[in-house]
Amino acid sequence: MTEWSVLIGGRAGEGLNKAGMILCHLLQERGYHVYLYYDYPSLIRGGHNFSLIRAVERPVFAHRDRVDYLLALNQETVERHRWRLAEGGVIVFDASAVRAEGVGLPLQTILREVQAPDIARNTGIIAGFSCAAGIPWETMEQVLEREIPRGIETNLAVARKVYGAGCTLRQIPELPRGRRHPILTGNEATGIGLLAGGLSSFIAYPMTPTSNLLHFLAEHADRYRLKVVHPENEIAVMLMALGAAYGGERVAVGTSGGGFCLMTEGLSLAGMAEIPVVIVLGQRPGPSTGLPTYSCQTELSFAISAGQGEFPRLVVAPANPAQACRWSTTALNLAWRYQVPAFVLVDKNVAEGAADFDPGGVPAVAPRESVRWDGTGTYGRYAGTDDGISPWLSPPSPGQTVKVNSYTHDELGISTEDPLLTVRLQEKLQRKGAALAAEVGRLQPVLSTGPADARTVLLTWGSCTDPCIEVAGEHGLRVVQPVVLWPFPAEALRAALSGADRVVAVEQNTTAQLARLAAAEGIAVHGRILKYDGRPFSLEDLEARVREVVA
Amino acid sequence: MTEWSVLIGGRAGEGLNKAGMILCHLLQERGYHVYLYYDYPSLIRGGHNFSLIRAVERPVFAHRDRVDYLLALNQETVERHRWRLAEGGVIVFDASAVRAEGVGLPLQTILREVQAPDIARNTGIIAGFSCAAGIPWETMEQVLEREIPRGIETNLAVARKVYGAGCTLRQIPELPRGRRHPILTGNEATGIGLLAGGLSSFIAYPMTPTSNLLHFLAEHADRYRLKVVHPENEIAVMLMALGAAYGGERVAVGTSGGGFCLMTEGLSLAGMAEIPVVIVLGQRPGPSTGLPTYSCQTELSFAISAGQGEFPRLVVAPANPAQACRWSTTALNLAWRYQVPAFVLVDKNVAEGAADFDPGGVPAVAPRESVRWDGTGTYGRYAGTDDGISPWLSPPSPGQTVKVNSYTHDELGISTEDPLLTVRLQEKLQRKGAALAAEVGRLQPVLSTGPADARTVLLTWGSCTDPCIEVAGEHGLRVVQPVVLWPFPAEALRAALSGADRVVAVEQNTTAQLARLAAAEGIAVHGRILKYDGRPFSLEDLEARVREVVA
Amino acid sequence: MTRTTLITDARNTWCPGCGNFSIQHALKAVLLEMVSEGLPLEQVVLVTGIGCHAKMADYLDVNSFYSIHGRVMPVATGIALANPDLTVICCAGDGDAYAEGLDHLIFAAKRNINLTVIIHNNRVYGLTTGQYTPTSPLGFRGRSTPRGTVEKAFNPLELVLASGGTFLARGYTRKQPMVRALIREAIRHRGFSFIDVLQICATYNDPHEMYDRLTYSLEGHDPGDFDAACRKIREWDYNREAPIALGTFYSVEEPSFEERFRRTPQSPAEREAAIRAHLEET
Amino acid sequence: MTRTTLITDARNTWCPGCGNFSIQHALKAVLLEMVSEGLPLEQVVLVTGIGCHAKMADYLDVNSFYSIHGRVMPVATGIALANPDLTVICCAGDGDAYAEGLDHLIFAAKRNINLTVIIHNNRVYGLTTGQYTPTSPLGFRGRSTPRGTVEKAFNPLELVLASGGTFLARGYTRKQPMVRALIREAIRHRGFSFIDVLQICATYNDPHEMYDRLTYSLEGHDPGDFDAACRKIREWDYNREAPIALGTFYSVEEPSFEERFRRTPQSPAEREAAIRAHLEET
Ligand SMILES: Cc1ncc(C[n+]2csc(CCOP(=O)(O)OP(=O)(O)O)c2C)c(N)n1
Ligand SMILES: Cc1ncc(C[n+]2csc(CCOP(=O)(O)OP(=O)(O)O)c2C)c(N)n1
Ligand code: SF4
Ligand code: SF4
Ligand SMILES: [Mg+2]
Ligand SMILES: [Mg+2]
Repeated sequence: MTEWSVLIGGRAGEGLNKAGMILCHLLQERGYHVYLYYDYPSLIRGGHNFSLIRAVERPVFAHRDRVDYLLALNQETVERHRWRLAEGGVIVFDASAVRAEGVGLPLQTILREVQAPDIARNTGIIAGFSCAAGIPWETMEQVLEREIPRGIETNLAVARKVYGAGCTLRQIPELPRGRRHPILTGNEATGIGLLAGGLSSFIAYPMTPTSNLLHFLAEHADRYRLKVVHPENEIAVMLMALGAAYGGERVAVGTSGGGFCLMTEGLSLAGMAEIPVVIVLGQRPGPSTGLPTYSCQTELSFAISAGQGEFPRLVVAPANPAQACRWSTTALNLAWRYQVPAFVLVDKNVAEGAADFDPGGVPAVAPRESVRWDGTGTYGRYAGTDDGISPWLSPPSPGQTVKVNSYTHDELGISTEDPLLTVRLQEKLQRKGAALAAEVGRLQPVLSTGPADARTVLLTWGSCTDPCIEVAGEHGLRVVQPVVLWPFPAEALRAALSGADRVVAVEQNTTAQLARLAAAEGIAVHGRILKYDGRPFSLEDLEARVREVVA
Repeated sequence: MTEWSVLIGGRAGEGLNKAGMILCHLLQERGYHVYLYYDYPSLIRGGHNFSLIRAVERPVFAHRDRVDYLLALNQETVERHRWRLAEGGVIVFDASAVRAEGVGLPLQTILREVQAPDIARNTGIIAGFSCAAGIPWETMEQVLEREIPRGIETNLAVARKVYGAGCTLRQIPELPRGRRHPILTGNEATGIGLLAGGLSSFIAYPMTPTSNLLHFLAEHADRYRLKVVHPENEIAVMLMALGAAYGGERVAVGTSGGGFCLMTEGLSLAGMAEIPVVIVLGQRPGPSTGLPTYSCQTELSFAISAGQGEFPRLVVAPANPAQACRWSTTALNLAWRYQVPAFVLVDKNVAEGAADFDPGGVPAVAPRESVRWDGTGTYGRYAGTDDGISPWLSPPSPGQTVKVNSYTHDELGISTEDPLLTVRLQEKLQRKGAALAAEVGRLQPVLSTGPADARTVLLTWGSCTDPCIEVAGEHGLRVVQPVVLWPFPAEALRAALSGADRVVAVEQNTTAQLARLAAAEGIAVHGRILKYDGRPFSLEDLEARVREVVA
Repeated sequence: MTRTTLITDARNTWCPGCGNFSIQHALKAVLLEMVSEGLPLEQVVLVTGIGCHAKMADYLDVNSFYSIHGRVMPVATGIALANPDLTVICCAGDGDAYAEGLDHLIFAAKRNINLTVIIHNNRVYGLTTGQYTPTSPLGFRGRSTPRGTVEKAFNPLELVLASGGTFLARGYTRKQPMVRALIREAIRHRGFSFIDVLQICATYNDPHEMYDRLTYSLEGHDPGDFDAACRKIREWDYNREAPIALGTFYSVEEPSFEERFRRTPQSPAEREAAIRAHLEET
Repeated sequence: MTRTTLITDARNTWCPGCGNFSIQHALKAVLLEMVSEGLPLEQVVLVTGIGCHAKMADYLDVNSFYSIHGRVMPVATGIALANPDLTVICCAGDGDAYAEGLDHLIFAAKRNINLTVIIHNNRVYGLTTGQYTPTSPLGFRGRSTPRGTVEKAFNPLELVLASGGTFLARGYTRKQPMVRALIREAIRHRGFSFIDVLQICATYNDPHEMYDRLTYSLEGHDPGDFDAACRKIREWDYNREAPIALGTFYSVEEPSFEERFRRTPQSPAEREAAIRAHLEET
């Protein structure tokens, strides 16, 4: 398999995420599928940032430790990442700032000559890479023109000088390619998925790793006639969202664990009042502030049990942007169908990782409405039904009152403390949960990859999935990924695991939360591969760990 | 077994809780152990309230449906509770307001004669009861004098008139009795337990069912030189508590599910910063506002997984005031020993139920300190140790800085994003959790009652425990109660269940949360007896349900 | 049938003598009046917190969102954002709006969102049986402060004024006709309207003798004059006895928040086209 | 070794030109001064939120509680309650103190608890890459409001004054000596001391040209005069351009909260006796 890895590193504030995206576009133009991992500490300028791009013949969402090209804006990049260099790997660096072997570019001089700003060093390095990798000038020019909104002339001047002086060292061959696709982060794909689900309002308070979902939707609010609101804090976010949903909006919120804590009381209200809302919950390592810009999978148990009392909810955990898009649409639709809160549980790797995205994967826009009131008799917000779903009505509706209530209530929404009505309400919620679980069961909630008769299975979720699939491939293992994590798809999981005699959980946390969930359903997990340093599994990482466990 | 049940009912605001307490005292004077269940809706005046008192030869914490005496201040009480009347049961009622068979007392006339306020109707009814039950006048006089702080003369005048006109109908015989004990609610017993653990600050925002813990500690603050603070909301409660603990206080907070939601972000901070705090979490039926003055057991999963990230914590769930006292002391001591958040997870039945309380059960006051810094070298708040417990120091300490931090941090408490330090921190927390689990294992975290060779076991927790013990007795079943619910005492539980082939979970929720926890540890539960109408199991209730299941 | 009286069948459980009755009557009367003048009743949404005051949601037969303690403002804001044509009325307690959820009150005022906020300011937590609130006077003995509070009350009108509220008034439950007039005025006002109603709590805090003695109606006061509003608002600080003005302190017009979010919903076809175009550009 | 400089070994990651440096220098200088005058350094506790400003906790070699976003005040309050002899200094962001945790700021002021609160008011969320805050001017284009905000900034000094704060001042990071003087004065002040420091954010919000032009030092102003304080505080509303006064607006003495909670701890024996006596009475 032809594949290439490129790392570009430098200081925070030097535009390394953008540079990574440009590299992705260049490599896509060469016919590759691309994946971008962006690694940065929580600060605005000065720390070490890097983008790691992997270009492969088929879609991927995992990185390798080894890189073929190391693009260094500063010495630290070389020192930190030299170990990654594959045999024959090339370092492209700014010779005015870095001492290394390889392609040294006199960027300071060049920038001075064309009076380019410092940030154009990225363009210089990219041009050096393009030249070394044998990417045609026209391709590069076209990508730069598309991707650099301001000062393109100066940038091209820099690129021209660099490119003109260089030569091809390690050709990245062109592959026959299909249609060029947009390159989307998980956040963007989630946004598109929500929009395809009919989103009309988005409310959020900024918090890594979902701030960029807020930024993305705010940026495009006009295009989608979307109401985007950033209120005073997460409590307000959740409660405004519930008010908006009551008023007829299809609404989602975005946050991370700390902000989600503040939403849990509102979540429970959503459960009791039966008001739909989608929560995009981006996981980052805790406890507490932890590592704000890194990744983990520690909020599964929390998302499932958050909020006082017991009420149905949906939790989906996509593995990559494509799944994020599709399942965000589903989450919105199911939330509104069942009048429950629904989580899109992502992690930083999914939320901020990027990949080329097939627009054909965007679900058709056909918002699934709640059951509507048929207009006969007196409307009861909580009218009893077999499946526990009461017809929805938003005010205004002449002659009817729509009463929602956080107290235990009767069918009209009036508070009650009667024991029988209490039981009836609890059982209504349970029936609704059962109906939701039944529908989830029909949605292929558990995905299985690899030989169906493999005796060893990697059981995983979220952003660990794609690395598992790549590694498993080499060992002939099966990979099983529950995409829906609540209602827990026990049956589908049992089916997916049938014939396996060795189930190994692969998760990015310390307690193997998915394994615990499975165990509670009587599904045994025999091994655990856990990682909790905030960084995604690289293929080499995981390969070594898998080899240990399956040995 | 000699036992008696008395119900007194009327309208909210008529002092029925107090009346119930007086009845408890009367019956205690007759030599009985007493239990009080107080049932009231969430309103200040006008709804139906009742106190149900059970008097038995040995300590109990469960009620019967059947009552021997029904004391009715209004007609509603008779209508609602007539079905409870045992054969030969007696209704004592205010004949000026109620039509019934039995002992009708002309309370309106009597009150008018002695110019007593309306509230004295309680005294009248109690006097009627005392007379009918053959409780000597002197006993009653003494109890009234002790328990009625204001207007005792008028009250005695009312009592005298009623008592003088009556006769004994259904004698409650005197039992040989030991020392008179105080009658405490679970809230009060929890408060005493915390005080015995060395509590120096209590911070809370009022919320049923733990408001009375706040009131109790505020009332007695001077006596214990306690700092009691009621801040603007629960977020402030939790964060102030952490600030106070950092500053050297031994501090607890009290709340219920909704307020606890708002504390979860602070909880996670406690986990990361390793700051001890005790959370008295009173369960009441949700979701959301639900039934504020009733009971349930729905916050077990939530308490265990609340807060972003993974960190050790302690959860104890006492079954009655005696356990509440003892385990509150333990919770405080373990929180400070391990620098973790610790929950005293009560339910409304435990918190507001009352029983006679043996002062001998109050643990000795010997506050267990954290490991103290030995004063050598530079102090590191998070210094590495084998058991993960770093020596504690509160400022001021000359020449040293005490730095606590919500970010992933190094041993000195300075933020880091380094992957190796991240792993070290996570593993330190895990080691601390393991040390805590080991100590818990030595504390008899699982209590077992009944024949050790019984094949059928009722597995239960919290306020369901005592009803289970009474019912199991008649069927020769074993009852197993994990008092510590986290770290989950899987080994002790397995030991307690050994030889059982039928484990039936008895819980007051819809999903059998304890059963789920057990299942996650591979401990099978074969049946479930669940109740979710907010009311405690009566013995008859539970008896019938148990008979169905064990049949 | 209940539609003409605006009262549901729910059993009323306020204590005898409670000031909430007065607010209920006033609000009901205003709504009936406005309905008779052409306001479609279904356009009205009542949002309440949790507390004695909040039972209004059960008692009034209008659309309602019986929310949670402290969160009346964000819920109401969401409703107004969803549909700016609704008449959103908030009944909040002083515990609700001044303690648990004070920040939301300030931000609602800052945004000048079109809500009518009625604070049932009984200066006590009623439903949780009598603890002090932020407007309880210094030294107030409640169940959490049996020796008396050691912090002064704040003046909520001062805070809301500093936050940008565009309509500020004070009422008193024993002056029901004025409460009614104020509610009417507040609903009419486009933007954030705030009425602090001094409410008698018959069970836990009943300073009616003091209120009866010290309250007076604002007269000759220009509600467009910010400085005059400040002066009148500061006359009484909620701690010491002083003349207590009732009426409208301040009323000015400013753009309101929800209007900036009016949108015609996008049809599925339009949405699909928008997504396609967007992805093509990306 | 680091003790004499008060700077830890942590790597400083503020952007070049960031106003936080100025506050750090000022605070460090004041502490060194006070230490040289006899304040035991170990009595100082620094509490921060989360944000660029909050890194102060890593950088200053003093006791510190690096807390969470928005919760500086309750943490600091708890510390002051635990030990009223500590000198508790809060470095909070405007996102921190004016948005996420505004209620706590108001209640800290209401209680007049003895804290020194320094708000690093860069009028933007720095660490989360440039969204508007409650003091960003109307129309501010941040990443969550790319078309500009539709709500006016509020004036935090007005709010804190209305809440009962007893020391209110404003500084500006490009006037470092004054910031230093204000911090010193604020620490000396017994009670709630609040300094809104206009801080340059070099990356996301740098109005230094405007500040340089419009700021002036309060002179001849009597900080004991409430009305004068009001007037001066209102001169600039954080939205439109107007003269921006720097200095101490208001300073009065009032009883402080934590002093009411001073207690000699109870020994185990005393506690045991107290419990025994209590249960005997019950
Ligand atoms: C988060 C949360 N904390 C505490 C409570 C308990 N609680 C219910 S009502 C209330 C106070 C009510 O006071 P107020 O808002 O003044 O209303 P009032 O009863 O006086 O009308 C409290 C603290 C709650 N429901 N939710
Ligand atoms: C509950 C919560 N919500 C959101 C965040 C993300 N967050 C971190 S810092 C910050 C804003 C910081 O702004 P400010 O307080 O003004 O500090 P600055 O960076 O400008 O100094 C936010 C929103 C968080 N850490 N916690
Ligand atoms: S407690 Fe007070 S506010 Fe509540 S209903 Fe009774 S009188 Fe009214
Ligand atoms: S982003 Fe702004 S506030 Fe943060 S360090 Fe950079 S200049 Fe300073
Ligand atoms: Mg109130
Ligand atoms: Mg800021």
